[in-house]
Amino acid sequence: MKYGIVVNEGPYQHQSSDSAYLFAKAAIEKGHEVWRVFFYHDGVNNATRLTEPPQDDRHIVNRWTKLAEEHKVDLVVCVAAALRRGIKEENLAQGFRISGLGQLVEAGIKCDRLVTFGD
Amino acid sequence: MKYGIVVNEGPYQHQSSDSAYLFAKAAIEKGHEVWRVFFYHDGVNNATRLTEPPQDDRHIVNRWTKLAEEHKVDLVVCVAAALRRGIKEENLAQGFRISGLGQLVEAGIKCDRLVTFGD
Amino acid sequence: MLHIINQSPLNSSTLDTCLNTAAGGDILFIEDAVYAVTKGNAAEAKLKAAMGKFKLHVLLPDLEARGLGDRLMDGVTGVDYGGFVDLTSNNKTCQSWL
Amino acid sequence: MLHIINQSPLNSSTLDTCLNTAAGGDILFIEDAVYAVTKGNAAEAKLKAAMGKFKLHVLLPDLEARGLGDRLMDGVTGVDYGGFVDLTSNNKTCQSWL
Amino acid sequence: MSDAKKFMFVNRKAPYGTIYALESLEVVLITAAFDQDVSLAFLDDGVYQLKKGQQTKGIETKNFSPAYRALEDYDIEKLYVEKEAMAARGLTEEDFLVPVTVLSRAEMGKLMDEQDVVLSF
Amino acid sequence: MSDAKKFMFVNRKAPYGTIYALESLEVVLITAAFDQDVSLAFLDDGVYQLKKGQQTKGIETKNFSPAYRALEDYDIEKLYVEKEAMAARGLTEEDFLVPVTVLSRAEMGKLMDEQDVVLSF
Repeated sequence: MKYGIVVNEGPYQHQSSDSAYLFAKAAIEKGHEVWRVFFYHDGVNNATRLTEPPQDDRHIVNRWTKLAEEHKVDLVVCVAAALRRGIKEENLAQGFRISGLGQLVEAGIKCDRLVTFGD
Repeated sequence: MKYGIVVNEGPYQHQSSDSAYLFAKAAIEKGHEVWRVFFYHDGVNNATRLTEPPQDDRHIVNRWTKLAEEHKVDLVVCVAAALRRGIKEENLAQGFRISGLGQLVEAGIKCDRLVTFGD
Repeated sequence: MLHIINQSPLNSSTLDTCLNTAAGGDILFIEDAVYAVTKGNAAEAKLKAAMGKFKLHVLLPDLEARGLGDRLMDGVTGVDYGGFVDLTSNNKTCQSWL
Repeated sequence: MLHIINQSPLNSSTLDTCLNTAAGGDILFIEDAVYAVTKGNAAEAKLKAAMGKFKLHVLLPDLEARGLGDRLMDGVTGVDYGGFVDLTSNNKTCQSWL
Repeated sequence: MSDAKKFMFVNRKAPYGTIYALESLEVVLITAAFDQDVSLAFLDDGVYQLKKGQQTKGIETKNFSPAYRALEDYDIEKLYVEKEAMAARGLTEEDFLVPVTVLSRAEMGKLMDEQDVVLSF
Repeated sequence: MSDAKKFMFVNRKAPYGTIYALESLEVVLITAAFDQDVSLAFLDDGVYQLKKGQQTKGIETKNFSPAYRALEDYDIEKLYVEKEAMAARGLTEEDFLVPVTVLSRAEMGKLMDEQDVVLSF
C-alpha cells in the first residue's frame, strides 16, 4: 500500500516524531511504500540541520534524512508553518524540501492510508 | 520587585510565549524589574532569528529582542535544550544569549518571584 | 500562594488536581483555562464549591479573545496583565500547574 | 475504522470522547495512552465495558518503555510497530484522536 | 467531484491557547481548492473555535475567527457540531459565527465512519 | 544551607510521551549543585516517572529512569508521591525505583505552601 504520514510536533519535546519514524520504518519493512511524510505545525522543526542531541541519544533529524535517502521517502515541510518557526533553506537538513499545503492534500488524495502523529 | 520568567514552549504553537511577553511588559510598566527570562524545553525556539510570520501577525522573536534592548532584560536560552532543537549562535536572534541551566537556578535564588509559562 | 492554571477544565485534569491538592489561596485562570469560569461550563459547580477555600481570578484579555467576556460567572474577579503582575507580587510564591 | 489514541486517560478527555463518539472498530493505544490498558488504572472499568463495541490493541514498545509490560489488562491485544502497520492497512481509514 | 475523496477535519482544540485551530483552517481551504468533499467536525473544546465575539486585541494576536465565515465562499458548508460538547460548555447554536448542523455523538460517529480521510491536528 | 531557598519541582507528566520529565531532572541536579533545599513532588501522571522496569529499546529512546536512583548521590532525598495519584494508577510503593514519602493530597498542598520557589515543566 501507499502511505502518507503527517507529523505535527517537533523533535524531542513530544514522542510523535519518534512514533512516526518507527511506524514508517515498519511499514517499509512490511513491503509498503511510504510515499510522503508531511511536517506541519511544530513538526517543521524536525527539518533543521542544526540539532546536536547528546551522544547517547537518538538523532531524530538524521534518522529522517537516512530514511529518505534509502527508501526514496518524500519529506515535505509546510512553507507557511516553517516560516513562522524559522525553518528555511539555510538551516534545512538534507532530504527535506519546503513546499505548500497542497502537498498534504495530495497525500490524502493519492495515498491509500494517511496516518497522523501529534499531541 | 525583581522577576524571573521561564518559558517552556516555542513561539506560535502555544500561547505561553505570548503570555510571558505580555506579563513581562506589564511588570515593567508597573515599575518592577524583569531581571531574566529563561527559555527551556521548546522555549528555546523563541530565540531563532529566522522566523518570518505573516505580515498581519505579531513577530514574537522580534518582540523579545526589543524588550531586551529597551529594558535590559537578560534573555537566556538553555544550551542543552537548544542543541537538541537546533538553536545555535549561527541562528540566534539579537538580544538572546546561550548559557547553562545554572542561569535558571540563579534566577530562582536571586529573584523575588519566578513565574513559569508552559503547556 | 498564587496558583496559575492554563488548561481547559474539560480537556485536562489540571483544575481538578489543583482544587483537590492546593491548600488554598488565589487561583488565576489564563489561556485556555478561562473557559472554566464561564457561565454554563460543566466546571461551574465545582468552582462555586471551591470559592470558600480559594479566591478566583481570570485574565480578562484571554477571556475576551475567546468571545466570552460577557459570560464570566459571579464571584470571579477579572484582571488585566497588570492585575496578573499584582497577584504575583502580593503572594509570596506562585505555582504554574503545568 | 482504526482509532489511534495517544493521550493518558487520567490527564485528558480524549479516551472518553473516542469511546462515547466513535461507532466502533479497532482502538490502538500508543505513547502515553498505553497507561489506559494497564491493570489497576482507573480507566480499566470503562475499557472493559467498551470491549463489546471496540477491539482494543496496545503498542507494546510503548507499554514496555513505561515499565508496564507485565500489567496489560485481559482482552487487549499487544502489537509491535509491524502490527500497528497491519491495523492501518486492515482498516479502510484511521483517525488519530489528537 | 465524482472521484473526490471525503475529507473530514476533526477539531477538538480551543483557539488561541494553541495554533492548531488556525493552521487546521488553512488545510481546510486548500483541500476545498483541490475539489474534495470537505466536512468539519467540532467536538470537545473545538466547539469554542466557532464562538461569536472573539476580541483578541488584548492578547496582541490576530483574530482569525472571521475565516470561518469565509468557508461558505469556498463551498464548505458541512460544519458539524457535537451536541453534548456544546451543552457541556453552556453554548447554543446562537453562539456560533456560522450556521452549523448539530449532531448527537452517535450521529457524529457514524459520519466519521463514512469518510475516506480523517485529519486532526 | 542557612540562606538556601526551598525549591520544589512538581512533576505531573508521564515520561517518554513528552520530554518534560527528563529535562526537569536536569534542573533538579543543577539546583542541588547550587546547595539549595530541593524537594520533588509527583502528582497525577508524574508518578509514572518513578515506575520500575522501564525498557525503552523498542522505542529507540534512552531510558533515563536510572537517573532517579542517582538523586541520592546529590543528597536529594525528599521525594514525595501523592497517595491518590498512585492509587488511581494501580501503583504501590513497591513499584517505584527509589524510596519515596507518600503524602495525602492535603499534606502535599501544605508542603507546597512552605516552598520559596515552585517549578513545574
